[in-house]
Amino acid sequence: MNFGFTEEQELLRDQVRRFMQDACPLTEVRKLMKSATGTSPSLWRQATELGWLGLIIPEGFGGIGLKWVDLTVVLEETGRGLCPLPIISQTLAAAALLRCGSDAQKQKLLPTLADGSRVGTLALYDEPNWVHPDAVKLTLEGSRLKGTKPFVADAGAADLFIVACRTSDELKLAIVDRNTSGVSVAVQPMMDETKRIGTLTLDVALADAQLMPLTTDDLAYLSDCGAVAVTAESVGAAEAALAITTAYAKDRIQFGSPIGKYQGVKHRLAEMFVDIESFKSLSYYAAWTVDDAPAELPRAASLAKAYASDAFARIGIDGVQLHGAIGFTAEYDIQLFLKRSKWARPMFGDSDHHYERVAALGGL
Amino acid sequence: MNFGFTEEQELLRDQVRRFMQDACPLTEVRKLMKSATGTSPSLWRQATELGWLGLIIPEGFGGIGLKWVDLTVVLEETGRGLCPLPIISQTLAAAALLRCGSDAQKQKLLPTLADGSRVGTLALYDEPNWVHPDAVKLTLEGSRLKGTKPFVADAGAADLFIVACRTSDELKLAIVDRNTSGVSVAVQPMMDETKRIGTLTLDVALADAQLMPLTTDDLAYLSDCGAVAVTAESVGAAEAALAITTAYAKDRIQFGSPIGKYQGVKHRLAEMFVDIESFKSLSYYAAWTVDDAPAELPRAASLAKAYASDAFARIGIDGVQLHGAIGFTAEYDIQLFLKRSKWARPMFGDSDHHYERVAALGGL
Amino acid sequence: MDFEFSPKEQAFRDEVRAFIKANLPPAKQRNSDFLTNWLTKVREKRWVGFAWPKDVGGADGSIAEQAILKEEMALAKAPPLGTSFMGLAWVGPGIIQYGTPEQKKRFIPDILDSKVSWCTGYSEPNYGSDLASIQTKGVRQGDHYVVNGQKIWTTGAPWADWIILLVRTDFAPKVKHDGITCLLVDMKTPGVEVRPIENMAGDRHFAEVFFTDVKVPVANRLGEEGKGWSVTVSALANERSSIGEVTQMFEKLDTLKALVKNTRRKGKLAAQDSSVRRKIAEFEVKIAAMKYNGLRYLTKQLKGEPLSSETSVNKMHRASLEVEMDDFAVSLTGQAGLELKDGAEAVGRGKWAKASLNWPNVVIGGGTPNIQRNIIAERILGLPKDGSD
Amino acid sequence: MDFEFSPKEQAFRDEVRAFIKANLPPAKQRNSDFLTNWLTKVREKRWVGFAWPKDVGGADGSIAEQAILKEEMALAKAPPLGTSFMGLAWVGPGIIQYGTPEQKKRFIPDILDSKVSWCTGYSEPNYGSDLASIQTKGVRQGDHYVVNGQKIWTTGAPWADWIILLVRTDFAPKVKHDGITCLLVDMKTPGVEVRPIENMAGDRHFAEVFFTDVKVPVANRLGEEGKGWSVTVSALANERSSIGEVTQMFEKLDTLKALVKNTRRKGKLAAQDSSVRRKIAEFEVKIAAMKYNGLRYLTKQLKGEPLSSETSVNKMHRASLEVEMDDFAVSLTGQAGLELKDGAEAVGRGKWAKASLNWPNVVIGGGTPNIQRNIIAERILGLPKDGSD
Repeated sequence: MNFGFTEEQELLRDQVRRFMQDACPLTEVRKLMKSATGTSPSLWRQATELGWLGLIIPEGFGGIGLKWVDLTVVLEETGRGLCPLPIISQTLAAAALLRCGSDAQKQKLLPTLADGSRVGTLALYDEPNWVHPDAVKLTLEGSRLKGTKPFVADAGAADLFIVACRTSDELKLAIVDRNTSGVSVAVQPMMDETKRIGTLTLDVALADAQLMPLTTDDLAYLSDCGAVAVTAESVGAAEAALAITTAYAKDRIQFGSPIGKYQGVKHRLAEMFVDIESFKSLSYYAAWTVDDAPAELPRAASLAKAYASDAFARIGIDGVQLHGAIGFTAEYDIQLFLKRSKWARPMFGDSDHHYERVAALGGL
Repeated sequence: MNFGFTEEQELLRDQVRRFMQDACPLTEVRKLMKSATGTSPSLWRQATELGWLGLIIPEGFGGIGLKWVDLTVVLEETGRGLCPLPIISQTLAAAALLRCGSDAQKQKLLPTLADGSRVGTLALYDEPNWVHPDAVKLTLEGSRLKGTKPFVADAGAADLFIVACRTSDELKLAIVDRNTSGVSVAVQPMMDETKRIGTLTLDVALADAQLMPLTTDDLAYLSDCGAVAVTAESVGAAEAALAITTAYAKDRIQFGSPIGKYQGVKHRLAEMFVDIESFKSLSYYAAWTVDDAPAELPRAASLAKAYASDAFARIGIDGVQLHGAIGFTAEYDIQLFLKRSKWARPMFGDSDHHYERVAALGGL
Repeated sequence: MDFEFSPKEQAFRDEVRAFIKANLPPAKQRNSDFLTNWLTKVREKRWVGFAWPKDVGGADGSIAEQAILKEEMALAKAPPLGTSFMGLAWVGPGIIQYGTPEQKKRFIPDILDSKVSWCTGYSEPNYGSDLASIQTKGVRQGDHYVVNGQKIWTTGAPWADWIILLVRTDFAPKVKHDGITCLLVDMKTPGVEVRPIENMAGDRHFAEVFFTDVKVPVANRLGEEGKGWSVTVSALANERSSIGEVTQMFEKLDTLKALVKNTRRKGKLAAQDSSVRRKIAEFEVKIAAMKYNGLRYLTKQLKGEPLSSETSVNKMHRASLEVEMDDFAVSLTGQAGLELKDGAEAVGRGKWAKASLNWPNVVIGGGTPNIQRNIIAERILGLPKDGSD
Repeated sequence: MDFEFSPKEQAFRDEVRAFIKANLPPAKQRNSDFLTNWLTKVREKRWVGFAWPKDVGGADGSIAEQAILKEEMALAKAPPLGTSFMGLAWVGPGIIQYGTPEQKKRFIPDILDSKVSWCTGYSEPNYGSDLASIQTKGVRQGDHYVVNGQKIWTTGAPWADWIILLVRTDFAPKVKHDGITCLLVDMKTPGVEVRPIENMAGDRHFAEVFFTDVKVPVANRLGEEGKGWSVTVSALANERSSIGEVTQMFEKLDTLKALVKNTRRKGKLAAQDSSVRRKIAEFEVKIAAMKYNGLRYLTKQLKGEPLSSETSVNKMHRASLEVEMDDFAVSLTGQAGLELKDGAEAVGRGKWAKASLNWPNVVIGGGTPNIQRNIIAERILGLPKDGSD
């Protein structure tokens, strides 16, 4: 029985932390927020060399062949620093290929994701806040994929889009190359500038090699993987928000003492800690189920995301509020975490969705 | 524009306060809690002489002919002291007769309620937590009323039961005298011993003079009157709970200072004040609508009861918790208010019922 | 208890309604000409500074009439009665109470005519809600004060013409709150530098204001030297019933209801989802509570009873509603709700996303909820001070 | 990361399951003979005091095996492994760590054999959570201490045979926590008077205990004179992973689910009401969080890392769940939910109503939620002390 991390995993964590401190501190993140793609080729190259992009891709396909628990370690640390690199999208694209792809498709594409030469993303739903097969609307007529796909994560940086669509009688995943005529991408202005979404406008003919079958189980699996990944980033980001606010509460003197001396402040910080510890535990469990207990994944993912969605959103708001006016300024970092918490809340299901799912899976 | 009380109303308030302090302090209430009927003839006589039982009964029927706003003043103060006298039941029985009774029925019964010679109560619903016409189950076959009526308020003291029932095609109110064969009352053991409910077992033949028509509007009106009355008592009871807990927080020294110095305690007390002030205002508005703006009563009653139900319940629990172990003992009074809050929460609709009603009336 | 107004007050309400009917076109047709025109007309009515004494250009309007005017204007979604907000809210009342005849003559008309906009220089770095610890220095030199120091969170400073400023003229006062002096300063005076502060919504409402050897004529001192504290406090204490605010909250609630009626989520209309209905109803109940709290406090004022700290009750409700209503709107619609103004799928052209980042002062400014809790606990419930205020 | 147990541990789990299968009849058939029999059998297995050293009669069970034993017993809804609860939880470990060979010989076997029940005399009036301020006096006279004073909130005192007592033997210690001595006292000693306290649910679990010239042999002193503080602290610090508790919470959740599946409310099945579903799911998520928090902390222990104050996290979850789950059950069913045991319409024969008044120590006792918040804020987040603990 060992519900903790191995030495290797702790080393990986240190590695990511060093990377974030040296190469991608918040000053750098703020630059990238204003850039066109929202990401940076040089950081991308480093992440590639460190092997994070192919972490869950088997060695046979050019990856490292580790597990989602290892990925969690990476995402927790990149989330802590609001790293804008599209590691989640890259991983979900890989997960989609691994789950639904033919051997040929895997052979062709997984290595290009593992070596970072392609930036992948997975676009499942056409409705903004509905995790359900019926929320896949884009339709494939014969071999022609025509229409728009909204809410595509990391659309600014991605060049390999894996897009859910439907024929008259089944769901499919379409593999779309950014650099083909009939594909255009419009990046949308978002509250959280570290997370670009875009709208894909498509009018392309697809070869069979560009299509993968998608069962509703696959769809649920990929959504759960997304929920696990977002929750892992949220753990790190929430811990950073708590650390920033705690440090402020110790330094900020008002009426003669640090504001952190007053229970109105310190108790709220303690409650943040309780929440973070809790959805952290649930997030580790959920990550573990992906590879080691897939049957438990749906419930585990919903337990974690249900708790994390609302708790992190609350932490984002209270973190800013506990700072007083200063926290409210663009110059201060705490507000970046509030924006991240609002981004994370609905991704792959908000708390309404996941609590209801917990109830249903729990026999109600 | 005057959203306050008149001098007469303030005098009435002082009168009730004096009565509660002199004749019905909590020491007396604790005695009555253990008595068979749960009430006291001598107190009942005093309440009669002070005119509280006929407060809303027109002078023509032996009452004082005041309004529900005046009644609110009385109930707020009796609620403050957890007075077990069945004033609410007496008033609702009168309200039912006034709304649905024939002139003969009014002439016959209202004076006996006004002069306290009868103790009336109104029993509407057969389901414990459903304020809806379908929750009236007891059926009247021809002139025969046979079956049981559960959840009858103040059943221990009442001798005049006004009972909702249904025929094949309509609702009726049956006027049942305790002292007729075929009527038996079983008082049930309840958490709040200041509020006795009982089960009525009936097998009686009713004369026409014992029946009143009951439209669904009448049913809603009487339920709203009940919600207004319960909320008024809750305002007083919640204020008493806050006062007791505040006094304790000032006196109780721990680690060298009164616990009321710490924001963990004082902020919670401040929030209690905010909630009480708020449902107090809503309770006054609702009471005003009964006589002066009946069209606004449904929304007003739901606004007040929705807020009061949950806020008072929370105050009851936190009031005990803020006392620490001592608040948890039978000897201490604060726990009596927790029990009252649990009684008040579902009466004439819990917060789920009233919030949903506010949404519906608000156009959703 | 009654909600009827006296015939005189009712007549006033009719007058206001008639005026609005005659002079307020639908929102779409309100151009800048209209606004100038509107401002002149309400000014002629003496509805700007309506509560102020007649001799300074007000109408000496009763508390009830003030409430009626506020309510009707809010109901009609009318533009403000004047554009010198701080001037009308703080500076005017302060000058009326403490100003010299010259100061009244010089400043009041421009405020009433929306010719001059004001900002208030109270807060300083490191002394957010702790006004008494002001460090900005004012040194008397002949007929001038020379001001050096810095203010922060000065709302409106980027466009204000004048600032009402608290400076310390005595660093060793016997009484803690003495030694502070109130000055009226032209923002164009040499040595005044404004550095706007961008907030998390990308707006620049407030600023840091730096003062370097700024010369302020003694004639522009408001009240006695060293008594600036009382000037400010009485201005801050200038509480009004929250009728107008409440009407705005109800309007916001209506737009929120419109949103849920037009939002599909999880395959059905949001307005049909019972958790959404519950949330909206909770907002409505809270706002209604604010309304009737406000009317109770207004009644106290009408009866001439002093308003104690009860107004903190509605401030706490507003603080939570201002954050929660926008956040709820944003949360309804997932990523679409987070798209900004020109987003392809932006909800309400991004207005909810923007509003959810644009918290008003009641949330973030001086009187934050924790401070309101202390005010209630200490001043109303009589609990011991913990020194945090 | 894995949830597998070692073959040895797995074997132990199988052994426990086999034992339960062989020795634990269905709840209905569990009479008092069964219990006596059960207690003897688990005692033979050395599962009572399972973690205690072999030489005092324990089994020196590993932390993992303790967790397995707790979990399996909880899953099987087995009766307790011993009836001397305080003896097993506090007194035994204290005696093992600080007791003399004679004390071990005299007290430990009776605890393991459920022959002697213990209570703990820590709290005093006016010093609820502030153990260091103990006033009960112990004066050394020859080979006895003479004890005078009063304890309160002594759980189990009405039926306990012995009490582990903290008395002050030095009223002017150099160090604040010195001067307190720990004594083991026979409740039958002349001068010991127990006054049960009725709680709001009508139960009498705890009591006031008065001591008047009570003579306690020095031989019954646990640890050195004046060092009782460390004896207690190490006993209180005797934290265990909350595996057992969590299993009980999950069971309670199951009974709550059964309730909502069988409760009609507002014309439909409660289990179909989305707000009810949401509430139950929130409970489930919190309990699951407790489970995986507990496993993380258990893992730390297995790795030999000391448990810091993290256990406060689960204490806070439990405190709120213990109150909210029962209160929710009661709120579901209106007046019926408030009827007590023999009520005609009582829900679950009044068990929910009763439970909603019968808060465990974690809610009301020493470590109330506010104290847990301070512990987390100060010991983990390093925020300044406010003196309230």
